[in-house]
Amino acid sequence: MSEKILMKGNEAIAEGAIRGGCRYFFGYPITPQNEIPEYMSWRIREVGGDYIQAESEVAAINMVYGAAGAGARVMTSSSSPGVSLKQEGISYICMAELPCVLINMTRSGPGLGGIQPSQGDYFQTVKGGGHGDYKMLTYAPSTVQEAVDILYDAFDKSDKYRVPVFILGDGLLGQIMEPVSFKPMKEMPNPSTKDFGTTGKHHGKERRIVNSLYIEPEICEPKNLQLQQKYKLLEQKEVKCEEYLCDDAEIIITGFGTVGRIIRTAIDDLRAKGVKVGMIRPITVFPFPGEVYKKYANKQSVKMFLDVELNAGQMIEDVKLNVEGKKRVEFLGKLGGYVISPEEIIEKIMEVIK
Amino acid sequence: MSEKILMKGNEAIAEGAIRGGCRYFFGYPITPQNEIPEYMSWRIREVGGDYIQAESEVAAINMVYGAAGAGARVMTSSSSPGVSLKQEGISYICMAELPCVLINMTRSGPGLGGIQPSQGDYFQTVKGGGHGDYKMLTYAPSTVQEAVDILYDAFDKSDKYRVPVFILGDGLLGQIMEPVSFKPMKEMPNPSTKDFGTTGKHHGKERRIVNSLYIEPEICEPKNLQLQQKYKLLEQKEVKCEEYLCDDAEIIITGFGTVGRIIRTAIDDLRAKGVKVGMIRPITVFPFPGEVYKKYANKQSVKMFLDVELNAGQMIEDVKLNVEGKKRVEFLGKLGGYVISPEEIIEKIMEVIK
Amino acid sequence: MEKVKVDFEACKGCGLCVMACPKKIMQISNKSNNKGYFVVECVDQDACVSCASCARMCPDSALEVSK
Amino acid sequence: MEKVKVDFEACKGCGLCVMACPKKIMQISNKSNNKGYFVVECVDQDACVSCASCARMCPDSALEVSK
Amino acid sequence: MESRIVISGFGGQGVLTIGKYIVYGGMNAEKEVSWMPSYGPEMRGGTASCSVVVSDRQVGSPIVTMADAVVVMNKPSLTKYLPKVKKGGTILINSSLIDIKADRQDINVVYVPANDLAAECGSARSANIVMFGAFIKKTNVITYENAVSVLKHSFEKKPSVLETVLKCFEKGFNLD
Amino acid sequence: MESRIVISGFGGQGVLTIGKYIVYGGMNAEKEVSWMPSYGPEMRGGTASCSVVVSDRQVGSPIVTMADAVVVMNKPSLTKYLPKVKKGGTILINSSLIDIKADRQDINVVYVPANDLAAECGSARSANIVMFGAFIKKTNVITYENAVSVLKHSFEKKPSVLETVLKCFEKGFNLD
Amino acid sequence: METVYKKSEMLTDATMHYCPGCTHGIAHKLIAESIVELGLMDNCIGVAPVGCAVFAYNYFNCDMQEAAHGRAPAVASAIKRVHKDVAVFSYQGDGDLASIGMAEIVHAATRGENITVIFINNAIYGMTGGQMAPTTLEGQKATTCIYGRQVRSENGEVINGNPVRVSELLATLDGPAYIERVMLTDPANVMKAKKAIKKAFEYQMAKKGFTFIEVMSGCPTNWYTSPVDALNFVKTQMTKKYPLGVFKDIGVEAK
Amino acid sequence: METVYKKSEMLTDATMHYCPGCTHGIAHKLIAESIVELGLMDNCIGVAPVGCAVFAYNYFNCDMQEAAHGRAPAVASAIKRVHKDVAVFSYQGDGDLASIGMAEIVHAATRGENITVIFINNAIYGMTGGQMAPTTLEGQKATTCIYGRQVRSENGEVINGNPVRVSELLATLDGPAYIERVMLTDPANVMKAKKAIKKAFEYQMAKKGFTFIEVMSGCPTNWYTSPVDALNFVKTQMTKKYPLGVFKDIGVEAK
Ligand SMILES: Cc1ncc(C[n+]2csc(CCOP(=O)(O)OP(=O)(O)O)c2C)c(N)n1
Ligand SMILES: Cc1ncc(C[n+]2csc(CCOP(=O)(O)OP(=O)(O)O)c2C)c(N)n1
Ligand code: SF4
Ligand code: SF4
Ligand code: SF4
Ligand code: SF4
Ligand code: SF4
Ligand code: SF4
Ligand SMILES: [Mg+2]
Ligand SMILES: [Mg+2]
Repeated sequence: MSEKILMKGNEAIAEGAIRGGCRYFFGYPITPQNEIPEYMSWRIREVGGDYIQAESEVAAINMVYGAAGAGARVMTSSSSPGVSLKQEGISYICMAELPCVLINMTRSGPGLGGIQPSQGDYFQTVKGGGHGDYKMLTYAPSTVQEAVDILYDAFDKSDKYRVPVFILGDGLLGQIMEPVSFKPMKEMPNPSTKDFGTTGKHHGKERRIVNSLYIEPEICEPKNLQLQQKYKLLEQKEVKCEEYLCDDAEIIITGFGTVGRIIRTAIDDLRAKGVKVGMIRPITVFPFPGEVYKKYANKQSVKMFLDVELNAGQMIEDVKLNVEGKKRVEFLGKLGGYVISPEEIIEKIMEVIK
Repeated sequence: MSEKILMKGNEAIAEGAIRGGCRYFFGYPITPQNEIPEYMSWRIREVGGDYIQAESEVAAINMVYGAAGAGARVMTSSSSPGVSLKQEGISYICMAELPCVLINMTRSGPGLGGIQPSQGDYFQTVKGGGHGDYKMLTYAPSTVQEAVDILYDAFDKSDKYRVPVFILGDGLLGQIMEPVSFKPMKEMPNPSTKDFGTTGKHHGKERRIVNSLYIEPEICEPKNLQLQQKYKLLEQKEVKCEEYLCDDAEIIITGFGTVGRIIRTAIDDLRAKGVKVGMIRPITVFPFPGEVYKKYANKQSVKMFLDVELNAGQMIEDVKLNVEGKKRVEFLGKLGGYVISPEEIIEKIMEVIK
Repeated sequence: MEKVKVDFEACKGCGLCVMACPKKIMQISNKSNNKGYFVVECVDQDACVSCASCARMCPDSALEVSK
Repeated sequence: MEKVKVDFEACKGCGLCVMACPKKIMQISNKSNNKGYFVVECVDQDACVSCASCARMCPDSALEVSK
Repeated sequence: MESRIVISGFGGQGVLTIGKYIVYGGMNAEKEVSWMPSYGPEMRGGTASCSVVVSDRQVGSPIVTMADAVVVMNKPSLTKYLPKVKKGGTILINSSLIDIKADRQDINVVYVPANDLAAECGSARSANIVMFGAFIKKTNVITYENAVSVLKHSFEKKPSVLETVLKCFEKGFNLD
Repeated sequence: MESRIVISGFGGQGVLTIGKYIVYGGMNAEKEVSWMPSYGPEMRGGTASCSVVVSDRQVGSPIVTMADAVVVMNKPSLTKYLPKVKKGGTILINSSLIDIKADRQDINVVYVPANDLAAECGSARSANIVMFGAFIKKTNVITYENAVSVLKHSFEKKPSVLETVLKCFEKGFNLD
Repeated sequence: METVYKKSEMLTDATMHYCPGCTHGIAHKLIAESIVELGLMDNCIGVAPVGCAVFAYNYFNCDMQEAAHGRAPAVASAIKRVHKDVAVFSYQGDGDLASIGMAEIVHAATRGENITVIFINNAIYGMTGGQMAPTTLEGQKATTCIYGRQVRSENGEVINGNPVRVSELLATLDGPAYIERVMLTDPANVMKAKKAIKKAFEYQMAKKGFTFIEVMSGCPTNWYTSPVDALNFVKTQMTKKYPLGVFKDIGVEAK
Repeated sequence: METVYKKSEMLTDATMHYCPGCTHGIAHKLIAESIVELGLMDNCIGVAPVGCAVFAYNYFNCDMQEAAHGRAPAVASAIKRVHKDVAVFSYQGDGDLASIGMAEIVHAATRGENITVIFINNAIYGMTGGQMAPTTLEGQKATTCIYGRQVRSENGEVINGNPVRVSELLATLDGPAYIERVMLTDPANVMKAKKAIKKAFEYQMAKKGFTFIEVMSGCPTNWYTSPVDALNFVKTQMTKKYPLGVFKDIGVEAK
């Protein structure tokens, strides 16, 4: 770890990706993530990679498909409306099992909505914005440093499982400046040698075909079953979750992404008032840390859960699916681009414990 | 009700929409729904409407936005990959609260996948394929007649709530030919007079603006809260659900859309063998008939639920959210374009009751 | 009588009218409006030929010209 | 020796080679292959000038021409 | 009672039409019916088939995986659908184009030289009508009268053709 | 200890930079810090502001809704942020451009004729540095030495400018 | 005294949010004035884009629809199909129209929809803060080509590629009735631009087909210039790549 | 005996799924032969479209990627950026390229990506069963214009709109190095087409920019004609709207 430097979330994330091996970036401008393509546009050429400002998000995601299929470490980023446009491409990438990193710095929706932070795209990301049964390894970082560290390893993870790594951020994560430190650049061939990537050089040996067409049920069913197997494996191996002061907690506050850091402040302040609260913060939202919730749902000391999201209630379904009615699950949401404050969480807690 | 005629699902649905007042259709070819745009291309002009073969699904959904904003009764249809491309537009339509009817004759995914029937787009439809917190009044018809009847009233419902009506079908529903009868053509002005539609004629009076931009949280939050209120209202007023032989059932089989008709056969055959099974079939999947599940989850006689879907398990989450761990919920899925047979359901039931 | 009237609150002090005026009688002043822009003023109404060049160029419709 | 060899299983009986042959010696026969297509045949190998027009037109690469 | 039927052949052989005739007959008889084509990326010359169900109760799955009766109009269809005939079921084979035999003892196998018989009636393209006739006779899914009325209704506007069509139908119906 | 700060003014007045100086100072003092700009569709000439947090613990919300200290460089910012100063907090007002008074008794109000003082130092564009100086003096979020070292570091490559900058800073710091 | 020039009644009282000297404002005025002069004030629907003009619905005093980024031609086409005798126009920037919305503009044009499209070419993504647009000139700087747009490297590899000339491209199609490129650099050119826009609406009302006016504009903010210098850049630099002129005009008689 | 013509080794043994007489097969051969003749067999990646050629990856004997409908130019551009010295081509139909994929083809072209695009214009959506394509001729029947494509009604309202001439449209851009329209109607034209395709690959390898060959083809199945009649239609009718020719050629020297 080197010295800490002050950097905007978007730029730090871009640099983290570069350190982690990202060599191709295809993007299209949209607030609040513009600093990622802007940074990439000059930075990626310094490390021997290439950048295209795509004509649209649709083109961008299909360029990702092309470059990932060609064996490269590739990334794109966007924000809500742009990510909606990428859904077809994402579904293709998942079926073709191409590794890549995708970022959504979520803004408030629906529609053109606003450009302030929001978490309204949780469902889109983890349930399936695109068509068909697919999943992505999805991280929801809470701080810039966490995001940078996730990006650093994201390409390795993505290559390992041949699954896109999705970063579910928001405008806050993208726009905040915080001190951050970077690990050294990973060494790797460019394009990295992958055993499925098209190179044009395989004549004589087996040809490489990148494809998502499985026209007959005879082949489409086994392909789908194999994907499902892989997602099961992710559930076994890749769950990441922060538990904070849960041991003696009577109330578990839960939330993902940047809301986590706000919950943490609220918890510290509540603890100072003697209220026994703790936090579960899924770092991966797929695979969802269901077991952690189950554990506390079964625990005598836990009286209830409070789920806090910058949306109308999305992750709460995954929480409830794991709490299974064993404990009350309350919701505190914030819509339209407002970021919830620790005070609001504290107020809600004081209200529910009455 | 007139005499029954034999018609392909897709064509019957198109005719049903016309009878219900559809006057504009914007589509793009994709199997297995091509007969809808093909039928509309000549039929809609007969009733004084208009048709554009859009350059893409993206254009098609934005044409729907335009025509719906202009006060017309308008529809589009597509299948999975095409529907993924429409997600941005759908999110816009929901935020702008424009009435319209959208159809997905789902095929197997992800990616280009196959063109055989599938239910892999349940999540996309009811949780949020597009960005932000929105919902659509979503019907999953089981037979062509049911689809036609839903279409007949779809525009009225859509106008009433200013919410898109979404028809979640599949290749089976689109391609099957069944006898069907039509109600008479609804009379209405074209474009129908709506109090929000742009007409160009409002100078002097208040201008009409169709918009989904709510840039400041100060306005974006109340807008979102209003949408959420509307969705609550839908949950109160518009749930539709079929219950079949549930009264004394020990096992409740559940599924949506065309799977429902297959479950029904299985149930009849199981009953013939003396197995006490019943069916809950949500006709609206949003609003989801959660109360119906709750009722049977609380019922002593019910031992378990079996959820059957042509996907890897999607509606089952909504089932579980309502059963809340009170009863076992088993899953029987079928992937890749195969349609499940009554025999497979029977077999599964015999296996679980052992 | 003013041939050129400036709507001070509408003016953003961009200077396009200054450039456009053939008589060189439009100038950015030291006065700032509520939004903080230094607004334009016509320094010689008499010299104005009412050609409306200034007004035509004004993106913010801040100018009204009479003759 | 055959100048024009037809791969019967590859031929779909489309007739493009028939149209293309300057010598008019290609003809759709009564023989159908496994896929049910009535395949083409060269009715006069001797007349063939090995111009390969037939083969160039064949979408299914069903023809091989020698000289 | 439910009859689950598959009809299969080359595109252009009129197999989908046979299915529709059966369905119309079913409707005439006030049965529940469904007709479901196979749809796929097959281009011209590929195989076409449809599943037909005629039933006393609402049709559940319109897709026939195990059939009470199968009609095959070409060789690839025989290979594909022979194993899908239920024990005790019936297969009708267009022996004009299919030169192999059905290797199953547990079902009724009927060979119909449909193309030849149609040609005899002066309409080589009506092999499917011959097959329809044979099918009605062998399966009784719909009655003779019902089938004839379906044909009459279908060719209402082409009385000139109707005569030949009925001739073909009779040929098939009166097979051996 | 946590200081939650808002700095606001026209785009171009250097308000985001004041925020960054504070943050750098916080980092020098090994505090946890965050800097968050307001971002919106405002075009040039619109209002710009940033939220800054300097804290002993990890920064939770970087968005400051109620501030310990607020710096306002223009009139619209005063109107907007005056109600958002916590009781007992501090507001620093650029009185060169803001001709109204802050109507609150429960907070410390400091008027800084920042543009005028900067002009006195020969650098009309450095009003923000004057403000930074005044801010340090009035809030103690970071020490004087720390602030000076931040400025020295920031202008490392422009020694000619640094002198004036430090002069402006001192002017602000030594206000009344 | 007689009023020679005043704000058009087709514009609302709202203060525009555009930067000082941004020619979006001038373009708005020309559209507004044309509509008034053609008596279309009570017979007009506008479509706003995503771009700096995203709030255009606040400024035009008629019914308006805000379209998704790039899709205004699709939205406008559909509106026109519903209200066949109403003047329908879309107003779009170069990112909106020439990048993400390229398919929609080409297809509305080739279909020959009876709509008028006003295309604001300012060679930049204004609203998102100055990224390279499809029309950014070679050598011009933007936040995603900070060293200036470079088409290809010395050894022939693509870097940023070439800018697009939209008017020329659309002029190859049969659907358009009238296509002209104008600029807003001085009063004379502003008046020419006005004439072009007005003519486009006239053709539209005569159902001659698709009409398209490319308006070269400045973006002082993201070009980092003064408003006056921005217009000089348009006049001296942009016209080199994007010459003024009529690219298609099927004439008044043609249908 | 010496072999004059045989199946190209660049094609796999797989039987093509195309209908009898469909010229997709001929186009495949020409690409395959060109690649072999230029010695690119071991240096080549193809991109298949969504359309009847969706299975093209089964036929070309090289690495292949199957692209989403219309997006092949984006996919190919990205592949080329990764493998800068490999020949990259996309193969696309008129629905794929000229309808849904219009933005992607225009932008790959204007960027000047060093790729070769083979554009099969058969004036129809083949794979989905014969819907109107952007290139369907006026008067030509399709399942979504069953009375024949009608551009406008008598009173000037748009019905189906005009067809697009893609080669002419792309030729207005600076990125393309070479654009030619050919047809596969007879042996002589097939040989011309081959020459054009080969030249396109040559330009690509010389990094001259974007290369594009429009290949006019028949769709006997959805035109409801015999294969021979289909080619006659191409020759006599399609060429009226889509004349053969070179629309751009920057020459061998240019970079
Ligand atoms: C789908 C989508 N992608 C991206 C954006 C972000 N965005 C907003 S405006 C804009 C471009 C603006 O440029 P232009 O069209 O040239 O208009 P200008 O601001 O220059 O007038 C972009 C990319 C968006 N809102 N939606
Ligand atoms: C997003 C999407 N939309 C639509 C389709 C359906 N589709 C498959 S092929 C095709 C068009 C084929 O036409 P063309 O590109 O002309 O190729 P051809 O079959 O004529 O060779 C379409 C619309 C699809 N697969 N994906
Ligand atoms: S009207 Fe003409 S002369 Fe008068 S101020 Fe304006 S530009 Fe100058
Ligand atoms: S052009 Fe308008 S806004 Fe600009 S300085 Fe003149 S009056 Fe003010
Ligand atoms: S090679 Fe020439 S002459 Fe011989 S069969 Fe073929 S086309 Fe005819
Ligand atoms: S062209 Fe080829 S496929 Fe067609 S008939 Fe001749 S050999 Fe057979
Ligand atoms: S950013 Fe540019 S285009 Fe947008 S309003 Fe400002 S000057 Fe005009
Ligand atoms: S449908 Fe048309 S384009 Fe497709 S394979 Fe058949 S003939 Fe060729
Ligand atoms: Mg622009
Ligand atoms: Mg085609």
